[in-house]
Amino acid sequence: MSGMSRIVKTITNVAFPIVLIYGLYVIAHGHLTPGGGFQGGAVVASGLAMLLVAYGSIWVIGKVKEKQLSILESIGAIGFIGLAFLGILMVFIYSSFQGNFFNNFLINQNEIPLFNEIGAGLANINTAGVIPLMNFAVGLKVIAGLFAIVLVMAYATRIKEGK
Amino acid sequence: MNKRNFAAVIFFAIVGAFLLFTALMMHPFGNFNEENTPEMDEYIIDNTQNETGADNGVTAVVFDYRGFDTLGEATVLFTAVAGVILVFRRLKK
Amino acid sequence: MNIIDDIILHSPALIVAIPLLGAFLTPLVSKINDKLRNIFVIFIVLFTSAIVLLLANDIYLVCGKIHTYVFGGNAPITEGGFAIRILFEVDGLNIFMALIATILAIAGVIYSWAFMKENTGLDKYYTLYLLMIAGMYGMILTGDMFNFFVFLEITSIASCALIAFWTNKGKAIDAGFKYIVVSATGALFVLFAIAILYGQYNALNMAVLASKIQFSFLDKIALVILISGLAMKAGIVPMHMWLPDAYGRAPASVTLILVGVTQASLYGALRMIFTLYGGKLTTTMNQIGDVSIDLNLVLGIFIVGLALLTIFIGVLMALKENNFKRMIAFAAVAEIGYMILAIGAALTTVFSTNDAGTGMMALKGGVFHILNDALDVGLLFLVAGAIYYATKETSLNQLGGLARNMKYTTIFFLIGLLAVSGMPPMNGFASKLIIYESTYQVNPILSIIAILCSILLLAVFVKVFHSAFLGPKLPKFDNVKEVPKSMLLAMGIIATIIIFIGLFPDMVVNYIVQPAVNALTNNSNYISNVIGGI
Amino acid sequence: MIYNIPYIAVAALILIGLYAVIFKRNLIKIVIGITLIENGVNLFLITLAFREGSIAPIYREGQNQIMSLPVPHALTLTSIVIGVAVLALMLSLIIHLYRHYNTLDAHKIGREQE
Repeated sequence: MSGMSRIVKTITNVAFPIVLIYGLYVIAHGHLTPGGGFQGGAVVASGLAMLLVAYGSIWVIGKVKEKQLSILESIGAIGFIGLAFLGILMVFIYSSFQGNFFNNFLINQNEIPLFNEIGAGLANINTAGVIPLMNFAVGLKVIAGLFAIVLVMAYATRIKEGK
Repeated sequence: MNKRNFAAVIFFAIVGAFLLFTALMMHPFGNFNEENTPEMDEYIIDNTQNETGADNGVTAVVFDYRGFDTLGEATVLFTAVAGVILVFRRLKK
Repeated sequence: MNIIDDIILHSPALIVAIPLLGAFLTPLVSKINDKLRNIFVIFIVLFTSAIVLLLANDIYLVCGKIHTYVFGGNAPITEGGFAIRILFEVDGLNIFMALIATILAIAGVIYSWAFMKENTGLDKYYTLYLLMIAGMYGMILTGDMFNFFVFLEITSIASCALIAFWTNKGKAIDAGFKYIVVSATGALFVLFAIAILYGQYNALNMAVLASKIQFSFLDKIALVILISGLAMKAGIVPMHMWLPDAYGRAPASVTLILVGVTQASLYGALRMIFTLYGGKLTTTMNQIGDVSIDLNLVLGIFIVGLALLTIFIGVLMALKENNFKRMIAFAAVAEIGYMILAIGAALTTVFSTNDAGTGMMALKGGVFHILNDALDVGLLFLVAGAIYYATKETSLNQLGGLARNMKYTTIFFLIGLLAVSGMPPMNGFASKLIIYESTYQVNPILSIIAILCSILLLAVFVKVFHSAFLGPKLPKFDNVKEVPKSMLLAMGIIATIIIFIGLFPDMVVNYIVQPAVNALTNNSNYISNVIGGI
Repeated sequence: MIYNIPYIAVAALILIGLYAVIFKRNLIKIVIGITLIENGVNLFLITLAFREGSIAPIYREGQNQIMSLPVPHALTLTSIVIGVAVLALMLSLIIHLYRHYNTLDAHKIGREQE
């Protein structure tokens, strides 16, 4: 699939940053407003898919390879499972953080002042413990994953058209 | 051919009957009486802010109470990406 | 010493999480070096196996112990008795299945080293392989209904992509597509049943649900939908169409894990019937008109009927099949039939007061046969893969005289042949004998049919053995060599375990199978472990 | 009866999907059927979450209304992502099948040799 007309490209150029910012907003405020890592990631990935449609898969695959996306996705997944593992491993650092896999170790403590407050409906972003961090990890993963799927499928069908 | 279609129609009819029975016998939409109060969910709604610190109840369930499901879900997406890349790989080195 | 205690404490989570972590790390590791990646994957699997063995040791040490693990919290239930967090409850049956999965995973990953060497896309192959193993462990260990569904989907997606691994063959992709359609539909049925149960009782944990279940009409619908969804994934007869294709077209190392996944689906069905509904199946009589019917009897007779059909169709299709791996796949269908025959026979009697011993014995045979079937069929698939590797030939008509060049493979095939058809020195005999004995007490005709089909299976495999391995050496197979050492090692591991179980069946039954059967029949223990508040 | 209409919609969606999976021969239509079943099940889950007069389970300042149940929302979210993964894999396999056999008819593909 090659690129589309100049009108589509221009509108994509205008719309893409807005979609990107909206998606990142949804990811960052996942613990306060409707949304979260998956939803925001899907929004950003749909923006990237719009880019793919407007500019064509050949242009996009010149900029980014699916192997790089796959590694980015791995990093997101490792971040997510690593935060889950930290629930166990934190006991080796501070003995007060005794917990299980997926323990929300940042909430209800004062030793690490990061996302440790309790939400009170005031849209305070410094709340919810590991949930915002997990949102970011999952967001990265979903962006990379969905874009990789769309990119690979678009590129594969391109070969068929070229024959 | 015909026999197979017949079996399929019977299967379809049985599943359809099951689904209709389910639809008619579930508790009324949106009405919870004393018998089936959603106690577990009410506990979550009451304690979300204290236990997880999140204002968003759904995110609290997704990432804290049922975090392991979300790990599985993220893994499903990872699996699908790996599968799609595997299916469209180059076969010759 | 302290760290070992910690590992045992967290072991149910680690058994699932470490293969997952390994799968996420595999794309990064394979950037460095191919050999390092293979070593890394084998290390991950061995490490997981070590944790499984530690946990098994911990559970078998105390009779009837259940290891509960709560994700994210410390208490399994909150005030008021709701299990809002995900629980893993590991009892005798769970750990029994986990041991099977461990054997298959070790053998499969060692076998892959040489078997898959000449293919491209191996980093994704190993990623998906680890994901499949992790999904299998997750299905086996979980104590939460929705979590079971999630792991069911992980295994089915990963195995679908691996079945279609050889994408230059259209039939392999067709098999993968068939598999994903059937398993996605089955998984959605399971999810629908879970939603019915959730809507009724507002709980997702198996133990809490089992304590709350009323056995109303909706619950019966949920049970039927749940069982039919899992039967689709387990390859029981009306839904067995995907199984020969998927088993036959997948690479042999993948088929080995697929056997484990099928067993895990069967485990799910067992868990749903006996633990979730077990308490109510015993006491509820169903009133239809004037006649009152024992519900477990109806369910048992229905399952026995399906089982006989499964055995029959499996053996008959194996008789006329020409492709080596498809033939073994049909034999695997027949073996699944033996398991559910024992389970159905057990259901008819195990809850009655006067004849519970027969039911217990049938259940023992069925559970023991899960282990034996996984090993026997797995070994045969590995042998078929080895023959494909050496000769690039799958049709039985083209093979012949391989025994001269492939001595070890021939021995392994002989072991698998004797084991799968239930011949005395091997493990298949031990479990099939228990099944014959117990079904004879339920109804003699059942055991006669079972024995006859077993003999037919022996005939099929002897024919194959004669045509493929014996006979004069064919000129086109002159330069066929024995397969590489890693494949021999993998087959050797499984063959050793088969012979060990065959020689000491009593020991295996007493130490491993009996706790599993106790866990199945005694669901109040499972429930009180959570509800009782530890 | 009036309160059961959402469930009847669920049953209808699942049945339409099942009809497509069982009786249709076109692979794309089979995939559409599976997606319909999945949407039906998701609708069922989200229907279970609703309580009359409730708001979304998100805390706002100064609001003290009754909230709908959060767990089914989370389950539906998981189920949707799983559905996307299955859909992606099925469509990739269909692309490959079309390349091999130049047809999307399941029966024709079943009759082909290799």
